[in-house]
Amino acid sequence: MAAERGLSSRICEGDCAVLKRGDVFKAVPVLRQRKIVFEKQGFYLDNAIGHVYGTTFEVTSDGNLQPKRQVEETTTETKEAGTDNRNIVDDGKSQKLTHDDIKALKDKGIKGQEIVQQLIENSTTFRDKTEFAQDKYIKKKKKKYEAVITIVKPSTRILSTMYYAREPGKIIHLRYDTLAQMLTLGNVRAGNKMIVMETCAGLVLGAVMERMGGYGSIIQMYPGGGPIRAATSCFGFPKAFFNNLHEFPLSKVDSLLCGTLSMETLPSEPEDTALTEEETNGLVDEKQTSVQGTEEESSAETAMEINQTEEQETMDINAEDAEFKENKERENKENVREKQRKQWERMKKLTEAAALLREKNADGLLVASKFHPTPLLLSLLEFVAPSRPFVVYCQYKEPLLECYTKLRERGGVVNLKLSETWLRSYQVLPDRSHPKLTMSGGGGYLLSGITVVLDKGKSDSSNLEALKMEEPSSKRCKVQDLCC
Amino acid sequence: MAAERGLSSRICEGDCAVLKRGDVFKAVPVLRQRKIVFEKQGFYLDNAIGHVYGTTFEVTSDGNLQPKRQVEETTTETKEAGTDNRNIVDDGKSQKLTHDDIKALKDKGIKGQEIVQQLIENSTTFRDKTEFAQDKYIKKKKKKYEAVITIVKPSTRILSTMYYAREPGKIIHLRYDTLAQMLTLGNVRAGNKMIVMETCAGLVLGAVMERMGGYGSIIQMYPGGGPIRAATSCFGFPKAFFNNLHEFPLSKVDSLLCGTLSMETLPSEPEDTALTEEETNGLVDEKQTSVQGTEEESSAETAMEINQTEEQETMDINAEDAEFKENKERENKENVREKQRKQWERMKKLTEAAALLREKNADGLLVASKFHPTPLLLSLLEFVAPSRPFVVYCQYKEPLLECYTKLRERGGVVNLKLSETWLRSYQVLPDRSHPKLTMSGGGGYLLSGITVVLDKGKSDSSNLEALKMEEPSSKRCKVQDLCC
Amino acid sequence: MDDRCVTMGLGKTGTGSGSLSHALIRTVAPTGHLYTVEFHQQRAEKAKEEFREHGVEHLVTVTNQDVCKNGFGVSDIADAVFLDIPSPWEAIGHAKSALKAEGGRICSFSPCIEQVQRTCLAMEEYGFTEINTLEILLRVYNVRTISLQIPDLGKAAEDNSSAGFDSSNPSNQGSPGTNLQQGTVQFKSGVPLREMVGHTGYLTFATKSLF
Amino acid sequence: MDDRCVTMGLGKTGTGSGSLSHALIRTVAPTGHLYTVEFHQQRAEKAKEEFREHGVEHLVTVTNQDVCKNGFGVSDIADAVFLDIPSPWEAIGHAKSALKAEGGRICSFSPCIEQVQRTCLAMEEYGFTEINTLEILLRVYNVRTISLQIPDLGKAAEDNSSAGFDSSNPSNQGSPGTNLQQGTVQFKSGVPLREMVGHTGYLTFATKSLF
Repeated sequence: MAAERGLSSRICEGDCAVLKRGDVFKAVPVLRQRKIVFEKQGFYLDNAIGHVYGTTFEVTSDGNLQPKRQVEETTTETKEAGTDNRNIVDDGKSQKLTHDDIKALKDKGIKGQEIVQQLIENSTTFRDKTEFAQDKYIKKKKKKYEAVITIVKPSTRILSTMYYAREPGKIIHLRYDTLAQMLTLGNVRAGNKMIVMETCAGLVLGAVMERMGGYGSIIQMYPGGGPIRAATSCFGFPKAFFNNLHEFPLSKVDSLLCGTLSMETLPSEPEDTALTEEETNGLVDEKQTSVQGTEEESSAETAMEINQTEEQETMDINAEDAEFKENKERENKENVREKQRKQWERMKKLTEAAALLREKNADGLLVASKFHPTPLLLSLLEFVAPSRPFVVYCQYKEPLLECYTKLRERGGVVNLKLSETWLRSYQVLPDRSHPKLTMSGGGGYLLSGITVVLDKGKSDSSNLEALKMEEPSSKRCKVQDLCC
Repeated sequence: MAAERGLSSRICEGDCAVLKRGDVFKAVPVLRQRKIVFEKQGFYLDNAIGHVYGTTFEVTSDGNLQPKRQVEETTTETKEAGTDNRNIVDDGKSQKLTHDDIKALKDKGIKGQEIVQQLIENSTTFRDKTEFAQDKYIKKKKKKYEAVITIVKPSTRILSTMYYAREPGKIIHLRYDTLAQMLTLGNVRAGNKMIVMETCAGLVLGAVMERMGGYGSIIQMYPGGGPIRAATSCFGFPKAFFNNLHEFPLSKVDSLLCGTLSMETLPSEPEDTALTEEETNGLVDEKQTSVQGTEEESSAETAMEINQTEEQETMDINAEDAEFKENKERENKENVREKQRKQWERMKKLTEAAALLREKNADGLLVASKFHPTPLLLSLLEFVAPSRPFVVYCQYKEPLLECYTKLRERGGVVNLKLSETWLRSYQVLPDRSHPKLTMSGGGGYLLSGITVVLDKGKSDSSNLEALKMEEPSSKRCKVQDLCC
Repeated sequence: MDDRCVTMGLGKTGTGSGSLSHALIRTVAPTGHLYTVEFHQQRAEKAKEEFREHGVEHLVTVTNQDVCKNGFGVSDIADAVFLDIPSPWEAIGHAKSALKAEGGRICSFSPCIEQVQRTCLAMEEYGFTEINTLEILLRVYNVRTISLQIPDLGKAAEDNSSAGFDSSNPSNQGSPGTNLQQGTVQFKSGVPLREMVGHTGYLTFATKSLF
Repeated sequence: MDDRCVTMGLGKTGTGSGSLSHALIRTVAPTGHLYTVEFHQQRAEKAKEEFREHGVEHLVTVTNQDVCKNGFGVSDIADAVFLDIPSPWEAIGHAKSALKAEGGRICSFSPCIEQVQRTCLAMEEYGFTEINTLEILLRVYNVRTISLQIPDLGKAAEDNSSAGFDSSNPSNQGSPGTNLQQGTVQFKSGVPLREMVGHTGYLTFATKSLF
């Protein structure tokens, strides 16, 4: 397994790989004879198969990938920088190469790097520009004419960066540093029993699974028909990682808590199953419950390349089906039995998840959803053992203020902390170091805390007292720190 | 006037001066034979009188100030730094000088700088410390044993820094950079007619007065009995600056707006004045209306040295009064006339302020108060001309969210912007540059905007539309930028 | 953050786009004056033209020269000097002579930390005190009405007593939200922009002392 | 932010107080291993003792040596290296050999920008790519109930119709506040601490590439 997760395993057909160009990432399925479009360039991944992850390729003029041994930096020796730009007069005529010249170079098969060099040599103002301006110029041109792509193995770091940059809405704007904070504050580690409730396309789930490395168990709470795991499937986890991944519908949480969930009695055999109306109600169709199925379902949720694969696979299966038209009758019978078996499996899984929750001894709870956090917290904390961490992410601060207040009223939690992280990226270059000129305005907010034994017999007045105590909260937090 | 406001005018008896030691400021009155306690040191300012502002003094052992020509830096040549601290074992015995030794040095009249040097020479671990640790050590010791004080002339920069550090509650935590933003966003400049509503001890008023340099007019809106100007008086503005400073009670704003304020008819002579019940009601007693008087009143609001002066002055006056006991009768008569005259003046000032407001042509509005900003804004904006800026400070974000919404509903404003500034201080030292290790958590929030002609006949539906338009506000803001 | 109330002169280098110059003119008017030095001839001309157009030419003197080599063209006149040039450390000496003999303040704006480091060294060398480097970032919020869904936890009708979110109580004390329609909570939020200006530059302030 | 799912080795220098070491051990357990180098002998001993006490000694190897001179004592074994030492640039070469031949990631923590500058240069020199310097600041809010007074503008009783603040309407749509008593508005606010940690250090990440 270690080898499988190492940085340098080989790129295989069917993998989910991440393309990288500069700071831009894109997750794609590795398939033969499928054209990929990335950063306005179309190419085939065929030649990449068999190479190790981390390899950098150049796109050839016929749209194939060719490994590039060394990423040469544009030689800084050619630079002869002016000290300032007082002599530069912008007349729009500084570049002697015309568009046609450049096109001709490209058609001749001249590589991007050489084109950039030619552009520099033909710029009348380049030498007069300051070093700073020269670098800007080179970068801009490099980006335009050089087509260098690195294929990397997906990981939490890469996928969370990619989602935040490309599709922040899919992960409710959960920034990567905030996700890292969640994993730390939530004490996520191998062997834990974690409850995860997220609507981040499965990214948080994936991060938790990666951190746990296949040890321990995870119960994913999901709204609606089934869990969304589009991002989870991008990680390319080994099958074994899914053995201890369970899911439980949010819509059954209250009945589970009240003891009215009536599925404890699992039918012994699939064929005997006669599901009561109550039990089937609200259950989703098969596509959405098994792990395999949810990956298909969830892929529809993402705009990434990956979903095209799945569609194709589905089509292939349909084609096969067509060949067996004549066996329809027999098949139907089998289909019914198959359906029953799957239903039974689904029931079994649901029962297992319910049993895990019912133990009320989870080691942690992570929430990162589009829903109002308060009702989620108030219910899901019931399943967490005392003295365990919980972390709630919300894109907005206001709901967490309310959640904070409700949790104080409820009791059973200490060390409540509402926080936000500021992320600054730096340019570090000789004589030109400074924070980057744009930064992310917000990475969302976290409310974290630690569970303690909730005295159910606690009087309302003591809860009120806890509420009152809230005010000098800086002082109180210190006391709580001592308590736990 | 230029000379009077220059950096180098002489320290005069009766001035309000600011003491500076390192980053610590304290405003004090310059008086002879009055002991000042600053940073745990007691001394007299007598010797400072006549020196120019900006002079640095050393405190002598008898508590007098002695001008110090050059602030020598502890010579860096003596430093012989270790590269790391691996060899340092903390046994609490690294300093060979005992407390008694140090006391003996002090008693001998040895200056602080020399004591620090002796401490360094007698530290067994100093040479092994890293340069970083050495600097820390020197700074700590310098602060303890060297007593160097600079006397500076008050200014917005110095007073806002001082208040934020010493008494942030008095200025509702308005940080100096936020104040600077207010002056800029409010387009405060000479010749303007500004409305200022603040509960920042008069600091915002002072900043506005400084920026306007005596040109233009200011109407200060005040809650309660009278305007608080403790901080304003610390600036030491020339008397002329107060000629165009007006004040108007908040409690009369609504009646002024409704036209029910009945003081337009100013009595022609003080003696004739027979104030109606309605007019005197809510007016404050004389101590609180004249500029002189408010300085006395407001000084009670501040914990700074300055109030002690005023008290003393008051006592002296009382003592004088006692001498004239026998003339009581005649005095009483005069007192009555004096009172009438003052009342008349007060009425005159109030009438003037009301007239200025009634013109509804103020060039800007600054609000920085402990009150909910919404009702203030909705009323005070009535007095501002179209196409003028307004800025509201609030320590909390939430009331400004509401204020934003109400202003949108009201209409008549564009370019609404809710903002906050982050302030980072840097340590810039050879090989040891980094942001300072502590920073201010928050400087408060600003809501700013620009007034436009408010169409009073505007239908509710168009207001509603404005409200709906709010949502894609980033886009709309751009449109507004073009409008104004 | 400037000590001047009425300034007799204020030196500025790097006239640039002119927006800062206008802000400074506005601040020193009507009795002060701004001296600004711009080494780029085209820009110096354009600035002069703009000042004329805006009717503030009597408040400002534009000089076209290299401040690092030739200084400000004035001495012992300024209450404050503002530098916005690539190598401010080369102009610190000139700035010192432009400032009044009795003292004044200097502020230098630089995007890179290395410029700040050299500038601080130069300031120290020329005897400036209270050298202080700051960075100020403006964070703007959009005010939005946000709707958050209440999750369906399958609460049974008879089960209202269980610990949970009492969504049917609109006047919920302390709750920032209001239930507009069943199943959602609405509230106002100040939402940071997705991208903000992360850095413009460092501001280094210092005092020219009396002695 | 670390690529390892299961790590075979992770080098760390500057064992320090041990809290980061414990966090790393927790992350690599149960199949990974942490190699940590501490040059201060007392501290190395203390760390070993602590790891024993906490029952994690099988997951960690503590070496007492100078990583800048002697390296990590392991090679071609680590998925990631974390440096928290005064001169990380002197250890970049050693870090490279400690990392697996097929590649890995490095992270260096330094409080000062000059350390970062030298470290970045060293990383580039040793062929590291994706060199990226970040700073992360935690901003903690206290949740408080705030009461703001409604100012007395002298509103006459008959004057309720004028534009103004309708304080008598508690279910004011969109209003975050609730009127508890006459004349004040109450609301919950997330108030930043007066002083926060303004800086701990810069984090510089880089990738050791295949070639």
